[in-house]
Amino acid sequence: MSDPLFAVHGLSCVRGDRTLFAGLSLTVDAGEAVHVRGPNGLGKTTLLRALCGLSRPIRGEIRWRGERISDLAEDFTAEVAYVGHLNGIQGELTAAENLRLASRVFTRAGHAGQGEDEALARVGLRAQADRPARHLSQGQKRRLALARLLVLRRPLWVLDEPFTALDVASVTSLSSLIGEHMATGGLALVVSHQAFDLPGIRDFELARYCRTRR
Amino acid sequence: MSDPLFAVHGLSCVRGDRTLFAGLSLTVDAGEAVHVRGPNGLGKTTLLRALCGLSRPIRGEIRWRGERISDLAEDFTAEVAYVGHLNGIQGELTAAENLRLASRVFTRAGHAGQGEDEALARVGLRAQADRPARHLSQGQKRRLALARLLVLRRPLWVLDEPFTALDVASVTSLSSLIGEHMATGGLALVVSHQAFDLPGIRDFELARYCRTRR
Amino acid sequence: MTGGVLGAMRAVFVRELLVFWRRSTEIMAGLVFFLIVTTLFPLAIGPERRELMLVAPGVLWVAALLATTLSLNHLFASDYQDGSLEQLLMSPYPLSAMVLAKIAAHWVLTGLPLALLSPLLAIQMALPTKAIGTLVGSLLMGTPTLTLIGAIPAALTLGVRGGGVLVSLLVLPLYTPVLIFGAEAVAASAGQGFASVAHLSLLGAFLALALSFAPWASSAALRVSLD
Amino acid sequence: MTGGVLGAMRAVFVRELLVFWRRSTEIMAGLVFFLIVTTLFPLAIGPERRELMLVAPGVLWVAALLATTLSLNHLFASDYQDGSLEQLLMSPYPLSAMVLAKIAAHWVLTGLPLALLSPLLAIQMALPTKAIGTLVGSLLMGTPTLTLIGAIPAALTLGVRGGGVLVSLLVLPLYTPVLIFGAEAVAASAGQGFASVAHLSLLGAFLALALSFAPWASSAALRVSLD
Amino acid sequence: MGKFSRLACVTRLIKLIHKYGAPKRFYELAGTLTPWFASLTTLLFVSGLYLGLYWAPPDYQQGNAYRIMFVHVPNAWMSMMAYVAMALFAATGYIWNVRLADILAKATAPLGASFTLTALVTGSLWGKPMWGTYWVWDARLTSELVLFFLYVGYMALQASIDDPRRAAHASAILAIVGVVNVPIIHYSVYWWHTLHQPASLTLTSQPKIYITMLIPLIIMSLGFMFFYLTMLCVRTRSEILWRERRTDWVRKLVESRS
Ligand code: HEM
Ligand SMILES: Nc1ncnc2c1ncn2[C@@H]1O[C@H](COP(=O)(O)OP(=O)(O)OP(=O)(O)O)[C@@H](O)[C@H]1O
Ligand SMILES: Nc1ncnc2c1ncn2[C@@H]1O[C@H](COP(=O)(O)OP(=O)(O)OP(=O)(O)O)[C@@H](O)[C@H]1O
Ligand SMILES: [Mg+2]
Ligand SMILES: [Mg+2]
Repeated sequence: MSDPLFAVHGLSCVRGDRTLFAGLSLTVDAGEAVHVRGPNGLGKTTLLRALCGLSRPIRGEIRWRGERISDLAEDFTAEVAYVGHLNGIQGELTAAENLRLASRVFTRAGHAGQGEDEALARVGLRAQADRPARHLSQGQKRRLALARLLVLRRPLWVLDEPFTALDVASVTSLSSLIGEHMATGGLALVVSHQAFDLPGIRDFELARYCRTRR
Repeated sequence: MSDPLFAVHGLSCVRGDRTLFAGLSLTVDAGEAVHVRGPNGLGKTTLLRALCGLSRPIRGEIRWRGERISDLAEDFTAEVAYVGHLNGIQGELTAAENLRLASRVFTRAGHAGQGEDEALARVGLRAQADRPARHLSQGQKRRLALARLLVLRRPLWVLDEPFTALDVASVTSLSSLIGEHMATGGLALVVSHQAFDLPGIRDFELARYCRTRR
Repeated sequence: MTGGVLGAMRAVFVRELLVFWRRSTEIMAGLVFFLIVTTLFPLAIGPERRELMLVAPGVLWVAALLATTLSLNHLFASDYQDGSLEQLLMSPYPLSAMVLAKIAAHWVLTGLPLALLSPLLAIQMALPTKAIGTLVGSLLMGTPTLTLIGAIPAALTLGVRGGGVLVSLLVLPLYTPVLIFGAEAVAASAGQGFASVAHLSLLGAFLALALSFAPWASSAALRVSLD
Repeated sequence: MTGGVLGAMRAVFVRELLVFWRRSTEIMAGLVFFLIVTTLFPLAIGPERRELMLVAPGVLWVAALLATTLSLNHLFASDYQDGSLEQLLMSPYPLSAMVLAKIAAHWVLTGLPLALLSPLLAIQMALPTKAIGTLVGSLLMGTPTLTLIGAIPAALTLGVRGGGVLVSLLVLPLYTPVLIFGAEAVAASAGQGFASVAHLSLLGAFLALALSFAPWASSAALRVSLD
Repeated sequence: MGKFSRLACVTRLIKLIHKYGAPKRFYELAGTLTPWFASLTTLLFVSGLYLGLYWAPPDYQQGNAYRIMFVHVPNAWMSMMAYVAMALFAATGYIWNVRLADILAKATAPLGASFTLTALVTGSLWGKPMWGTYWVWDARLTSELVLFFLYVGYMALQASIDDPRRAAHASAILAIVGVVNVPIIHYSVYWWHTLHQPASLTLTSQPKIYITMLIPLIIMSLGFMFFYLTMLCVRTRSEILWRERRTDWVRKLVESRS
């Protein structure tokens, strides 16, 4: 059996002086998605940020294609797309410009995904393409952040509460987007309190690795 | 039949050069709650802000206990509690301090609601009472914003996507909080894309008053 | 009811002090800036006492004015971003009273320490001792005026593209009279020692004027910005 | 692969220019500030040509330095708040290259126009014509150094309480040598007309030094701040 | 008069404003007025310049240099009057939500700024022969410069807010606050002893200037006033067209033209 694409072993994270979780292990392989669950304040955001290399865990190792992500450095981040609590949108640029520049800055030659028009249409923002992002409503901003996933075409998606502020139709359409991503061999880590319908997603209870009270 | 407590008549709102909705009418009486619904970018947030006097609509009138809210001025805001997309929390203060100061600044003599300890316990933040709000997780911050509702004891609650970032248990507990508020004669206007369970809440489709495309 | 307003104003005032205190370094924004500017000048001009003395009143007042302008950005901006400002608009008391409390707290944390610290810098800038009293007096009367007036553009430019600079642009014309009379007062008492009273009383008149309309105008501005 | 880095750097550079451009007034943050400071001085000091001339090199250089310090806050802060910075950390190219592109764009929009505008203000401040060339030259070499060095504290203080002041506090000691040699160069060529070359070449050496370590240090600082 | 009837009066006034303040009506009204204003302006300028430059004798002290007065003084007056007009328009728009008033205020700003700039430039040109310097930091000069900055600030604020209603309201507050500067400009020469001339024309006393200089000055002043009205009509009309570009009447207008 070959190594899993993404493997986490013995991970511990600390915030302030409290250990949020310890000894966490998790493997995700091509075409798999994991739904990380747990009540507010358990450490889900902290976990995701550690997994995509934004913060350094105090213990444990994270491997991508068998190599440590700290060794891979940019070669790892080139394969991850992260959508966090913050949208990472420039209010001054229009929706289309936001995507265009993201694809320039964040894709290596030959790795570009869909064009920005296609991506905007997919998340239902075609009419808003030329409006400054700061004028978009909360839900429209969130959709724009998610459109980046389509433009970048990265194998590993790390999504922190992606359904926030989305209306019912958009929740369904995002679920099916993740489904398509899995079908083409992508990996996804999703944190969400909101129920969503995605066949084949695996639940992961973070609480199992948390010893202390919140 | 006496006048309804809160009555909106012929309301129109404009953003940029687009009319979001026009001729909107709505009445809410003591003990009633309304769930304002509509897809992203329809104008729900704009509506709520107009209803609690934060923005001046270009046409229409809003009456509270039979009088225009623009005439009532502070006598109206003294009876409204608004929780918007932003939490309105000072990251530098602890959770308890945030509530204590809110109750000082925002309540007229003799109108105070619950003490801050009680309110924090109710939203499950007792353990975080003395932690700076900036260290709270996304969901914990949202709960703190909602705890303000308990501290202030205002008859009209205006809630813009209050369930954002809340875990499953908190969603239930907030719904029952709104239920209790209704039972004691309170009014509530709620915008939410997320389903929640609250007997007796009335649906209000904003789309009926929107003519233009988004 | 009046007691209510005063109580709420006190609460806002205390809250501001507390928040600023927690953002410990930010308290001193203006102060540090003031220090830096007045320290840089001798460095850049060279240490000749006579030259320094000539420009000292001007430099000290310009530095105070710049420090106030800079700290204006903190007056409403962070409250605007985290949503506290919309909550303040929902207060059961007149917004202008709440704004006045905020301005007062802001001045206590920026203008007041600056005025109190100024004698030290005056000595460093070789200002004659007899002018130091006038310097402190003019700053004590001038800086609250600056904060009061500055609150209006600060409120107007919330959420506006490039608010930061716009504030400087809008505030400059409103500040010039205060600057001129403040610096004149100090220069006058560094020279002959009289005439500074007339300038100081004009500063007092400006303060009274600003107190009477600035809270009102800036609360109107806040309502527009949050519309 | 290298072409990729350069392409991405160009994209970051263009994006920065574009974003700044949209925040139209913010571009001029430093510029307007520079203008204001140099306009305020004659107002406060009084219009005598001789006095103005004496302090002109110092005032102009201090104003340039302050303008750069102020605009440092915009270098990373708004990207940090809206989450763009964490996205930049997820770029497939070395972070230091991206940071260098950001710094370059920032300088083009703040330092460069300031240097180009300075002759106008020099005339207003009654600086001798023969010193104007040196002024522009010293600013063209000095301001990029200031931006490069300033990026480090700007990155370190992200999300830190009262970051704004801390930056000024941390940056001042780093800036003093540049300030002293810059102002000296101008003063020297306003006086005898020689000796300014030595000062200018020192400024060049500072720039080379800053270019070699600042991008690396500030990207390390960014990683720490976003941990 | 009781509170009630006064209230009724105000209400009637507001209704009147709203009726004639409809942008479409004003567009038509301004359209008919513009040619009249324009020809009056030309007439006044031509006769004023003729009288000022040829008919009026040279000053016994200043020779011919004083003739710059016929441009300087009207522009200085207009710079202040335009500011007051702008503030009044802005206040009307802000308090009663009258869109036309917002547009009038916005259209006045660049006109006022150019009057101010002209007064500053002609003043400094005049200052060279009179005071031996182009510029001093005198109270009147400084306050006039402040007026210029106020106009610039007003326009910058308008330009940086893209919601037209918010832009109008925000800049209205600035305009109203800035009105304080106008009396300061006027009285500065009395309050502080300065280089600048005190008023030579007052309503209450005999004019302190020769009738031969007074007549062209008055004619030129009227000329600049009608120039302002002409330009105001033109600017307002184009702003109305832009703001109402999506409405039916503008569409029809454009179709009928092309
Ligand atoms: C840059 C320089 C100058 C500026 C900014 C300036 C500004 C003004 C202003 C604002 C007014 C209108 C005052 C009012 O109506 O209350 C005015 C009027 C006048 N100015 Fe100037 N001025 C300048 C230079 C001069 C010079 C050099 C002279 C000639 C000695 C002069 C002569 C006058 C006269 C005669 C009036 C009419 C006074 C009256 O009847 O009110 N000005 N100027
Ligand atoms: N500097 C700090 N000191 C102490 N505790 C901290 C600090 N920063 C964060 N925490 C705590 O760490 C915990 C984990 O936060 P995190 O944001 O990862 O939670 P989460 O699972 O994503 O919650 P949510 O569902 O609400 O988003 C929270 O309980 C928070 O209070
Ligand atoms: N200045 C502006 N110019 C043009 N359009 C604007 C402006 N500001 C907001 N809008 C638009 O107004 C609409 C209403 O926004 P609002 O925030 O009220 O929507 P919402 O119903 O709350 O949406 P969501 O469910 O996503 O929160 C959006 O479509 C937005 O794009
Ligand atoms: Mg989280
Ligand atoms: Mg909304």
